Amino acid sequence: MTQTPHKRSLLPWPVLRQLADGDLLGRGRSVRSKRTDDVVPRTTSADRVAHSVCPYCAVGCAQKVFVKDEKVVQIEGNPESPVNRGRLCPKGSASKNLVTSELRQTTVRYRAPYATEWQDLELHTAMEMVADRVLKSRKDSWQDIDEHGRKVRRTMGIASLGGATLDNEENYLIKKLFTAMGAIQIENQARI
Amino acid sequence: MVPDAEFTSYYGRPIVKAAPWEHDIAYYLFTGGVAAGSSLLAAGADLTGRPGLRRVARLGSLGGLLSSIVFLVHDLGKPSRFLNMLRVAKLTSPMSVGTWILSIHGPFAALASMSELVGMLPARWQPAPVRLLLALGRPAGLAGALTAPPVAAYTAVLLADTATPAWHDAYEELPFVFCGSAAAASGGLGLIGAPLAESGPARAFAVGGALVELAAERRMERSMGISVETLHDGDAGRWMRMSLGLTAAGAVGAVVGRRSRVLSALSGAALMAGSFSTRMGVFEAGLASAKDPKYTVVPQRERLARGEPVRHEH
Amino acid sequence: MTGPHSLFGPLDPAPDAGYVDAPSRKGFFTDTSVCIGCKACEVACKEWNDVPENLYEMLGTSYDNSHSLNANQWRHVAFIEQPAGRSSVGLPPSIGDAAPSRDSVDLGMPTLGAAPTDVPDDAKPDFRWLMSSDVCKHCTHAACLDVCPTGSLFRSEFGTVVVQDDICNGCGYCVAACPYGVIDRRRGPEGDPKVGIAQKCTLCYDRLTDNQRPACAQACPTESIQYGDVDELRERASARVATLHEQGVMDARLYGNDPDDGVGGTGAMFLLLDEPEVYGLPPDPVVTTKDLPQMARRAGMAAAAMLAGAAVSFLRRTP
Amino acid sequence: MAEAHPVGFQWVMEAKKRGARIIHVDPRFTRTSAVAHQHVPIRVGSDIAFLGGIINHVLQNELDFREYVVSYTNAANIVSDKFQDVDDLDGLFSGFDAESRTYDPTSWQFAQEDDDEDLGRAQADDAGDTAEQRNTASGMQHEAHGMQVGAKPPRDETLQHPMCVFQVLKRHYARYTPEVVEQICGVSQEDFLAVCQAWTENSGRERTTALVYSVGWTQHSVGVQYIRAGAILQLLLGNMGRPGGGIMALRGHASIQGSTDIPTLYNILPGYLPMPNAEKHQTLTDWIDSVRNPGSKGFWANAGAYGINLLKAYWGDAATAENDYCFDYMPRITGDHGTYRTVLDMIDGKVKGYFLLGQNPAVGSAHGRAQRLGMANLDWLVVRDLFEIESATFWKDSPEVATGEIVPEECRTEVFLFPAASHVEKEGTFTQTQRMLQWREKAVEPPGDARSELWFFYHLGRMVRERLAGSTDERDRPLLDLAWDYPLHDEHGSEWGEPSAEDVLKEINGYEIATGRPLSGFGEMKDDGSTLGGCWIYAGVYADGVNQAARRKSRHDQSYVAPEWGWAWPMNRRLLYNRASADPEGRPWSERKAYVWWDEEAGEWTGKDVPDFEKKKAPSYRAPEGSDGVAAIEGIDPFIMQGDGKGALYAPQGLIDGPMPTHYEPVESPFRNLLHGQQGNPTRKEYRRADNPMNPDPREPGAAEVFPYVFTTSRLTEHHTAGAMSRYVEHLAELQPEMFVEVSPQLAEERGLEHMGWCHVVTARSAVEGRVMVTERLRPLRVEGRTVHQVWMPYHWGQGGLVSGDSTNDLFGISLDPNVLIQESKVGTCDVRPGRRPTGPALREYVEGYARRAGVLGDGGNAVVTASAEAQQESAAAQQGEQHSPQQQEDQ
Repeated sequence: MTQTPHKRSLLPWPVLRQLADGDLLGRGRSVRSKRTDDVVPRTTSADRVAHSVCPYCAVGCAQKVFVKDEKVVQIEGNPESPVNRGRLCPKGSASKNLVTSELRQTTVRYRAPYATEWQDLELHTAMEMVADRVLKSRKDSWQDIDEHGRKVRRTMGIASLGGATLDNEENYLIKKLFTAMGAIQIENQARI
Repeated sequence: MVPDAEFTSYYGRPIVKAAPWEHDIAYYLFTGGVAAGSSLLAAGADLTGRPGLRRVARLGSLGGLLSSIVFLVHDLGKPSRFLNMLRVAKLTSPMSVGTWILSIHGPFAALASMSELVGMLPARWQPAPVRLLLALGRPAGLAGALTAPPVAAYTAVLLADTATPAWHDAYEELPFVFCGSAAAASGGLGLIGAPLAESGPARAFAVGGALVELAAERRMERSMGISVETLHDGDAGRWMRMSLGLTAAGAVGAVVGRRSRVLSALSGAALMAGSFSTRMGVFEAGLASAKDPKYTVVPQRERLARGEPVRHEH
Repeated sequence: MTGPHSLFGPLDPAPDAGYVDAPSRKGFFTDTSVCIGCKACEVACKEWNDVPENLYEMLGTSYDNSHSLNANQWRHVAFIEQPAGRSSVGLPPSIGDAAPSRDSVDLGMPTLGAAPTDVPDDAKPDFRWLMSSDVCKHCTHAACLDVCPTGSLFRSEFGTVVVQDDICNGCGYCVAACPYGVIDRRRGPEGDPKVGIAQKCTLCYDRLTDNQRPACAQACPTESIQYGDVDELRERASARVATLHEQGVMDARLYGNDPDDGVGGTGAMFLLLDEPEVYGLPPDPVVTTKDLPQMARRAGMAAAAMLAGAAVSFLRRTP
Repeated sequence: MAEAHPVGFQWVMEAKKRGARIIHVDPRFTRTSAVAHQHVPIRVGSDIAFLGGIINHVLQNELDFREYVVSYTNAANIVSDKFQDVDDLDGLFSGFDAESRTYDPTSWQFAQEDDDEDLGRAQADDAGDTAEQRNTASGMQHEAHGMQVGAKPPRDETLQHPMCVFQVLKRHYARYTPEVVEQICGVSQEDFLAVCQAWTENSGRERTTALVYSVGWTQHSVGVQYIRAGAILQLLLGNMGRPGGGIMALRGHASIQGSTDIPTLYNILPGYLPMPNAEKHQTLTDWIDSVRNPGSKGFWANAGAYGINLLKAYWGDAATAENDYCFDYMPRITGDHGTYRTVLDMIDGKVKGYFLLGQNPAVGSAHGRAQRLGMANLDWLVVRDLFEIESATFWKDSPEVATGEIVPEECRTEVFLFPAASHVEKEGTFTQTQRMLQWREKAVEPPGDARSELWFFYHLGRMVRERLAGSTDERDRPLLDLAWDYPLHDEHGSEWGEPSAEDVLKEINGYEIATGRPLSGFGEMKDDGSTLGGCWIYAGVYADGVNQAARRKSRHDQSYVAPEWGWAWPMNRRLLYNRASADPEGRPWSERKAYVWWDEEAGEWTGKDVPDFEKKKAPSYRAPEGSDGVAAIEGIDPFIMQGDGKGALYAPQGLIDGPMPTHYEPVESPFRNLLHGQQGNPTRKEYRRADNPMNPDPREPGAAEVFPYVFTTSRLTEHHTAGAMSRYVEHLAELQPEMFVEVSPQLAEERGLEHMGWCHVVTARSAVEGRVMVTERLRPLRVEGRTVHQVWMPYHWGQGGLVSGDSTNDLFGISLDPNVLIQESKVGTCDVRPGRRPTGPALREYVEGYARRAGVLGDGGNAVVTASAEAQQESAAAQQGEQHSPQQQEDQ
């Protein structure tokens, strides 16, 4: 901080500083606490800034994500962006709240058939289970030809929905894998 | 009565905020007044040789002070930071000024009261330091008395120096109402506690205070503008009517019953209750006036309509 | 340094509060004629300042579910649905008459389309939906600051008024002092470290120390909230109101931009399209401490009278 | 726009400050209306009548930008004299087959030179079988594919020929007079003419007008035609391909454009290549030719390279010329496999497993009850989301649990809820609504077990491939031969690392296989297997080995076009078809509107943007006789993806419901179609079943009493779509904490609704409740001589989150636009009643009572083809031969 208009007096008691600092009414300079004098915005004290894009609508507002101690401490618009000029709507402005929300799921939850409650599942176990189910459903519902005898080599037993909130790279892998798998009922928000 | 004025608001929501204070503050207005008035009476009694009156006044002063501190601290959002009040001395803040006044008055008044308490102990329990305390009783009491009136008066500024319509609108007269009320209450206490033979000054102080209070309150009501409605309506109205009745009755009783210990004590109690009612009434009226945007908008709008907005004149 | 205008009148507040070589005064100009009521300011403020939830309650007051400025709401967007033909303010009539009429060609404000010819007249409201983002005014003469007994509220070098969370003891005096009803003591949620102390807009004091814009102004999509030097903002506000008047928007008016007004002008000024009280703002606010000298005089008189009264009580006769 | 895209709206406010006039047409007065110059309240679902009225105004008063229209649109093309318009056929175009409810568009085609029989056949082939086109949502392909038309159809540039497009169009819209607009839309003639005047006066050489729509426009049974109507108007006024003009779709998800370009959609592959169809695409050549449209102009001529590059990207070394680049590995579609068909199949027990990837259909999709009942009848469901959304908890707390239709103890669906990484916890690109890709850096690690979709699908693929290793089953070859070796960041341990999104982007961009050199554009794609690229339109995003999407040159340091911020497809062109910003000679139409122009000296196109045209092709270039593809694009053909290089005022192919937009009433409407006997879109996609009843036709007796009101829905600024990203976020949830229903004071009076009291809205599908918001922002309109009340609701709530409420989308049935299979979920008929809706099983009884009274219980609802019998016959007579297509799945 280069500014010095509030250069701290050495006097320990604000009442004395009121007299010494030309702030007889105790309004400003003399009544500041040390914490006030030392304040640094989180955007300045952040360890790093990641360039990002707002996850809500498709306007594509550029965001700056400030990180301190591996935690997101602030998300705000990037003023350099020709799209949003640093501005964000209420949703974009709530991005930090979104990603740091305590309501976020952080473990896999599993509901067994006919169960009335969730149970926890280890991530890799869950992945194994899903892989097993994908292969079984694919096998059980495989069609080499359709009812008119045309070659279709597909499964109608597996469907997927969603993608408009995801990255292009993710959509690319999703479509690639499902296509290779023979799953065709792959859809996303563009259809609604 | 001012007729109902037409005005616009944002969904009827208040503009200014009511002070976030509990009734503690109204109690404090009362106990602070009792403490201040008692301190004056105690010094007078001490100087004029009225030990009975002095004792009750000094105890009243101590009791008033201690309960004031309890009420004040209790009402803070962060009571643990009570001492931050002494961090600065702000002339623009009646609360800061009041704190400093209390900080000066309090030790003297407390010293005098301690001296009184100690004096009540048997002599053999009075070692040398205690005797020193006894000796300090009078000078401390005098210092306490000299600093007492500001304690009674500043609370009026404390309320008036806000955007709360009924309080701010009353700023000219409220100090007189409060000082009169303090005199009435402390005098009332003297009437209750002091022997008939010694209670003359307390009676005079009480009756004088009551008269000042009643007169100033009338004047205040005439000068306030429409926010005076809040002194007449609702809880505040009930308190103010009680205040009028009790104070007037107490004053009359104090005069009429000056030869009766019982009547005097009853009158004293009525005066104290009247003073308490005044404080409650003024307090409640302020809150009510803040909660209704009418009392903020209409006077300001009328000013503008008259072409007399508040502007700094060069 | 303290001076003749320290309690009332035009003033540059930072030097008055003891700052030497203070930076130019900073503030907001909120142009409600371009506000779209998106509430980005409310959210951006909460995100930056860790302001907790306010209330989860639909209020039925158009799209305003934030109620008011308070300890948990440092920006508040007002929504007013208004058939413009309906004069909003009784006084003075001359202002009410300036409400837009359908005859003006281009008001810059919408008219709800003319109804088909066979719909009765009363079904053709001439409608306005006003929105305005309210905030602490950062008054030149700030009552909250003046009455604060701990020095928690202070005038920053930028001329703004800021609460020091580490100092405030929650006396609540500032709450009653503010002529705009801005500052408030935080009541909840339970466990929040700032419950019990006074809270309000700081004009993002911390951001200002590193030349960053306040969070709300940074977020505002339509430049309804503009941040900058108060002197420059006052000029900009005047120019904007002149432009709107040229365009026939005769309702446009400035609020808080006059250094001679009851609070010495505000650091956060507004361009409004109706009377201030329509938005929940006081029409002619005055800093309460303007009357403080007189209050002190009156209190002094009362105290003196009390002292005298006590003396007189003892004078009459001795036992 | 101010409601749902406030930050985009800053540019509208900027324009307003500079003098632009803002007109907002919307059923309700919104935050956009509040700052617009003019708000035009309109009856929901009548937009084509409104736009048609403006088109009529332009044509009748000759207000079109004639030079632009003649040169750059197909106005001069001559339409086949077999074509009959809706006015002759009671609302049908010629060629209607009442049985399949589709058209044979042969009669819609442009006239042919007598000797061009090949073209005639090709056109008919491509045009034919619109039933199949409907089932494959081919409108979305044609969006980019262009048409099978002759490169040089007969033209009359005087625009006087009675069958030239201009005259056909003029006749088509002649009935859309201001009086008719007033009657259908409820818009006063005064308001309407003010819009006409503002739009036309602000268009031409010196000025341009922009048309902005939010994608609620697409959620109509004639949604595509809404946008077509806008396109026709903007072409007539010369507003396409020019700065400040155009049609701007405000899309609603961060990368919904990207997920269409690189689709997770059943009917297309990356770059809008069609998903192979079992009938039409037996071979690689069939598939490529169906895109290439041999004989047509334009860049689709190189579809072979695009397709083969995709196949190489999918199957790598295994894809060779000898095996047709593994084209046979592609599964084939055979009809409608859209999300609504799939959900109904779930109810019918045909689907085993379902993935939900950041989408919450229990709240966000039409007919929420069907969505939830479908999910309750799966073997397994994988939900990947940030929060515990309604689609993950349907088995325990959905409305159907309350009604007893889903009993947790009897519901067999196995549910996996995987925590997903947020946008700051993974790297990758979003494509925003103007086709611009922007790279996001990873800021922090995702919390706990949260992972990206990249991680999930990479490892799912890896595990599936590992399980199948050694399989000799032919069906497993596509998985085993899949190019699936992406480098991993190893923060999760070597086996479970996060794939590098940048490497995936490199594959999407494409590269030279031998050298690994990234392609600089799709022009470098080869059809000989020497290059690969996963999405041809994205080729160039990794040009020079640089992640172009990650460019962030400050806007202060470049022109307003900002070409060095991110990267836009195709080829970083920011404004599509920008050749049209110059006149036929290549000069800017005006200095004010200069954007891209021909630099005679340099012999190339230049300007503020990357020219959307071959850089060295002079305006004077004329195609040699017999040329096709890129060579056939002439110097005056700005619309380089169209088969004739011209903007389509008239679309002879590619649209299932007609070559020109015509007003049809919504599927559910209290009004009869004023213009024709044909009430609604006759070709709309319907799923007639007992669980999908539509409210009755207004002709039905009693219909008006049971469901007398019109309702519509949209977003609130404070919430996001189905609420998963806002109802769980405290700073947003508190801003709009409760579901509410906006009604006019008049309707409140009529139905006894109290402001802030409860009310409920009923359709044949469900009843939902909310708080009553009485507001003058909604007002009754006068339509066809009577008053219509419109009701508005936001659709963000469900039972989960910090704030909960009923889901508005439960009210809608499933009825789709035939071109793109998007549901009509912006308009329906309803009843509104004071008080809360019944709960528990009583809710179903209550709703069924309504359906019964309306006469739609059990049979699915109203009649679709209502044109007169004679008109149907006459229209059918224009059919050319019998189109054969196998029975579609929908008919099973």
